[in-house]
Amino acid sequence: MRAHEIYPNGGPRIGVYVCHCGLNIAGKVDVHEVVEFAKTLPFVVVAREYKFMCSDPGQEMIREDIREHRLNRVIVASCSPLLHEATFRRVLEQAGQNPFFFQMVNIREHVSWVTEDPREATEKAKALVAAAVRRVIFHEPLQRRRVPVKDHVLVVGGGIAGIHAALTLADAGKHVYLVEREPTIGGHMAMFDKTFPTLDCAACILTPKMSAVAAHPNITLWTYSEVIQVEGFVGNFRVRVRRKPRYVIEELCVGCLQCIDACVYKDARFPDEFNLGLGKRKPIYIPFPQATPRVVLIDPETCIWFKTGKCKRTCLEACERKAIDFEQQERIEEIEVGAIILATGFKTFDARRIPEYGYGKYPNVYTALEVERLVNAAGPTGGEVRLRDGRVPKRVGIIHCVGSRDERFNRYCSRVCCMYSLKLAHLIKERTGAEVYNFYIDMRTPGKGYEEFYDRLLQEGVHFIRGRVAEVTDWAITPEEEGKLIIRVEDTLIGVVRRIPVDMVVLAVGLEPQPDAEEVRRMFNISCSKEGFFLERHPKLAPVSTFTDGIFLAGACQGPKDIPDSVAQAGAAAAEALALIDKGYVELEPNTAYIVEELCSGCKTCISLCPYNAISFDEVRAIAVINEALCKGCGTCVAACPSGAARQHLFEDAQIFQEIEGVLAYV
Amino acid sequence: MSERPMEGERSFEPRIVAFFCNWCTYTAADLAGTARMTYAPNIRIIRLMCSGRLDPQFVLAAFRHGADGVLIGGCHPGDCHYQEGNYKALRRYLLLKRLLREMGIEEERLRLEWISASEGDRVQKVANEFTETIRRLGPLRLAPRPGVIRLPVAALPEPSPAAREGALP
Amino acid sequence: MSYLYFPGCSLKGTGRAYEESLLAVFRALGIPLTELADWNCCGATAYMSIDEHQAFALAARNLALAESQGSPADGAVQLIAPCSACYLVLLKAQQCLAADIALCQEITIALKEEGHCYRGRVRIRHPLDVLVHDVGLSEIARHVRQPLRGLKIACYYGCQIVRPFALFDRPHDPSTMDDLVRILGAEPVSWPLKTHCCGGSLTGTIPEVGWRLNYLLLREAQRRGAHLIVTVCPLCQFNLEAYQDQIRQRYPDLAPMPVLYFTQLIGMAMGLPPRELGLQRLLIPVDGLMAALSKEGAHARA
Amino acid sequence: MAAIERRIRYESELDPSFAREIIAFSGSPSLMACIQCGTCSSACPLSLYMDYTPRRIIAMVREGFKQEVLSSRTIWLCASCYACTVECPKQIRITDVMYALKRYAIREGVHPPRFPIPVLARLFYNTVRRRGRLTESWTVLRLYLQTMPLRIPGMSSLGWKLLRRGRFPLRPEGIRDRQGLQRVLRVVERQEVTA
Repeated sequence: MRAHEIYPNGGPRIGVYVCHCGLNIAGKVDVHEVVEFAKTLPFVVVAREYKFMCSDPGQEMIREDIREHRLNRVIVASCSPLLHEATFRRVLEQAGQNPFFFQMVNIREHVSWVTEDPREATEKAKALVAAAVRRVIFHEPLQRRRVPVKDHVLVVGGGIAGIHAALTLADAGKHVYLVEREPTIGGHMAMFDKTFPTLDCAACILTPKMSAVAAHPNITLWTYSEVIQVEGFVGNFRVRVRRKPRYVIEELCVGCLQCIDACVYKDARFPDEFNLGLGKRKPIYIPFPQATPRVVLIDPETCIWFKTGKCKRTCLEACERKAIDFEQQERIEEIEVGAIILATGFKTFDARRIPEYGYGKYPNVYTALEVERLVNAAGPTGGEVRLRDGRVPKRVGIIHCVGSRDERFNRYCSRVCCMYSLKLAHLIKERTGAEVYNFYIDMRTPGKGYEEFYDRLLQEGVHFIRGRVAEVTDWAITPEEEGKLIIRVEDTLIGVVRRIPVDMVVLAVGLEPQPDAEEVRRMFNISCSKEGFFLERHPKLAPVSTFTDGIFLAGACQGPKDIPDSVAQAGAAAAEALALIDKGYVELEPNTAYIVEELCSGCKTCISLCPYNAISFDEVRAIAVINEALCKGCGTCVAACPSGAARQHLFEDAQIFQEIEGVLAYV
Repeated sequence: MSERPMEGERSFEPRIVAFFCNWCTYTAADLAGTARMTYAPNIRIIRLMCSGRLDPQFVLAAFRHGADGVLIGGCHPGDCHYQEGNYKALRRYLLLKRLLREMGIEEERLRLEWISASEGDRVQKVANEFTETIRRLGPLRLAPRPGVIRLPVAALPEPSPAAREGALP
Repeated sequence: MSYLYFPGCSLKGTGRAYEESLLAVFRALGIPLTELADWNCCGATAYMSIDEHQAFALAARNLALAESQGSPADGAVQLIAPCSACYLVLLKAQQCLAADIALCQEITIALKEEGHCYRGRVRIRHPLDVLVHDVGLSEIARHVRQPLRGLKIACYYGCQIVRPFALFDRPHDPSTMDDLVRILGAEPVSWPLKTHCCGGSLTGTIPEVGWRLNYLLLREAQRRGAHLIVTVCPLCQFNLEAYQDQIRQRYPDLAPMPVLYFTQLIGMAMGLPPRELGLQRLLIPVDGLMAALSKEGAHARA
Repeated sequence: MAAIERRIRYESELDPSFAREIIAFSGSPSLMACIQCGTCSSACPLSLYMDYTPRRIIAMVREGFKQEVLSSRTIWLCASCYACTVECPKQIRITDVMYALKRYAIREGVHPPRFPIPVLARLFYNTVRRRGRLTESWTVLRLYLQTMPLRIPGMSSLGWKLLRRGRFPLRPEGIRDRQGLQRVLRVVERQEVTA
């Protein structure tokens, strides 16, 4: 049988379009030569080049050719299909063609950008085009599957990013589940006193949003809870959430805090997590006064009843609403959502990893986060900057880039440290009148009003010494250094080494991925970048999407970010989620597997291989049957089928064999 | 159109077919491009949705049609987008190695690598290393290789039922 | 396990007491130590300043000798280098040869001239590492006859045994010697200069510079209440001990501070005869301290 | 008052290939990644005596200030304690860069005359090449004679004390197979020249 006999409209008529991508491709690949080569390939009716194929005129050119030359197959050789495959498939659709008669050739990411020699790059491009021509001949018309989406959204993480995303979606009328691991939402921002560069009070701008979350009819807030399982796919995720027992019935507690007063421990004596151990709490406690929900919890690690079973349990009597429940068990909730936003935040760099800075060795070396609590009016010292021995520091050194811009720890710049160091310098100087020294490598203040804030600090007389500190020591050489911490640094702008004695050292620790980012990533089936932050689909064009459809990112879980950027990204993630669920359905790539019934021998090999239980066995006909609604298109069954009965749309054996021959026939 | 020169005419340039999974390794190769990490031009990447789609026949076909080496790239164990397709790929890879040995093909000509979406540098490293390995092994001498494109139009396999049913526009 | 021993030039000169005490302690612990026959200079600092590859060849010759003379344990010959400079250079050469194939070939060709061959099967060890990790603190504790109770000691590691190539202790805040000193009954003082540099050969070339560095080290040890400083390197010991008169002329607040090798200290605690430990070679004697100690010991026994 | 000097540098006075040479010589390509943070200088126990801090040396190497770098005291003051190498956030092997600069300066003969450190290096080198080992006593004596003869009286009492305690043996040390070692070193030398 000849090709034109198989194909009713006279056999394949292929158009090949090679993109210059400005100079991105044309700067390396001889595009003209590739086009001329394409013209020699079988079934190719037209071959053209253009500066930007993805632009309107480029698309129009293809549409016109389809009409004029009755093309029924199109190949575009340009960038990665992950970027523009959808664009060009749409072009075919617009010209009245089935969009799957299309094949994209990646001659930018896989050729021009990675090949040294222009000659070799051109040859490689030709080989890939040849392969695509062979492949596309065997393409078939396919229909996209439409699947309805659940219109609920899960937001994981209740920091400022998660809060903002949840509120945005809830205001748009969508139901949101907000899951937070800690007993309260608020995240890192709740720990801050002021925010840069405006010196807004963090609590003043955050707590209204926290209460709004608690009060919103469209938000189900689950604090002290963790996502433990995620199944399904875009539009139809099934999620299990573990709600840890707080031993207080949330619905009954009104936050009067009388139980805390009544606790048999008269004094707070356990290190308080929210204040990073700088303050103390009782076994029954609330993390901080504006905690949301305003519900107490009991820490079984420190509560006498849990430890010994012997306690008067005065808290029980103190609670008029009988909200305390020592028998409370953890609960597993199951929800179905159409989209998921991850806003799991960051952790700060562990300063102990740089022993030369003396954190954990010298009591007057603090991390910046600890100092945030010290300067916070609601913090353990009531906002007074006092050292552990009660003294007010007269000289303070702030060391930038702790754990950042360092090949041994994190190579990246943490972006927020310069600005928060300026803020802390200002607050410390304001509260204590101390001489404050900033030790920086480069000042990074790109942001609205940031440079102006730096200027203000310069004028306030804060010292800025350009140099990375090698060591903090208590080794005094001169009398004025006695009893102080000495910071040894090269003042690089002057070119001399200086020793600067201070009373207090603040380490501007960088931002790192959460310690369990790797497990979270696996649970949600997304990727991490090298440094361990969640990976966005495209750094510029899809900055809040992931490679898994329906899962979006917001805030510092994607990379170090300040509050304005986190909020902006949270808004963007909410909009993406909204766009997805508001449509009511998603279209899935038609790359499912199917069984050619007459070939199936009923060996059942495929059935056990399918991770989604999409294949069942028809006992009557003794053949395998694939439920295309459940199939996700991995093709594992296809590769395993001994009789060739299992096949996969878009990745047919014939297509791939042609591609293999194509890349090899022309080298 | 340039015909592949006879071996010995100029230094041997290995021909390598790479099967990369859509979610990890193919994306990593895109990242290598975005980061302009140049590597040996000998690698020809074919995209599959999952390394689990890799039919052992693909590898054999590649060798039959003139590949000197075949590279398989998938997600790291535990990271498969489809849960465990990569484990299936691993099994088939091990089987293939034995098969190749039986056929007198050096088993180093087949390589499996786990490369995650963020490991662009690993694509570069593996591509270069593998090209060097194959260069050292020299050309794979099997049946005569096709030089120019000879599309076997007369022998086009039957299209799938969908195409036959006249769904074509 | 048996060990080969690479003394290095200093242990045959100013550091003779280091060699004597090291051999005495190992003998007393029953660990065989064989001196590497026909060893040559390790190729240290000064040589490396003139010609790096020749320095590597010098180091590699010693490693090749070790391979042919030693009996391997766990696949490698154990070679002890007590001098920090030798330890560092041998390690550096080993790591550079392993990392740089061209260099390795060059050195292999050169060594063939003398009929030697280095195959990379030597493990270079510092005696502090061997004593703490191979022999073990409990085994050493078993041999302590005369605990050094009441003695406060500044443990001085110097620079080259902890960085950048060594792996047996933390480069910023090493603790193996402190642990060892504690086992001997003495008290290590907490001081921040454990790994600060003594100036190396600068005491000989630009004396004022070297003297100031050593003054700062000695003064800080003194201020932290140390009775003596213990070192692991012949050059450190010499710098800290030999120039104290000169230093005092410039910085009069410095009291005499004895500086011992850690092996001498172990020997003292094990009750070995002072002459076997080379204590008579010290410029600042420890007789007074010893007397006080033995009185204390007698006290304890009574 | 010090003489007034012109401080401007014209491009023609710089050596654009210097950085490349030093990278090859020291095997530390990360030299180019220096962000001029100054950690090396502040970690260095000797930077307080240096005319240029180590950080500035790196900057000057990178920009081709060959004359200034090779004639600076800094490279000779480096005691090879490796503090900078361990601390450098860009993992530049600064100690090896200093070694490379010393070797370069000695090869070009541009180090300060009668400066004791290169003299010691040369004495050390010659002795080891000839005998395979170093005899500390003779090396120190020669060094003082050549560079600091006036200091000998001040040091004589120390020398005497060391002699009496057997720590200054005057019997020269050496290995048995000196010819063999010299052959080895000559082969290395030849290979380096051809390379």
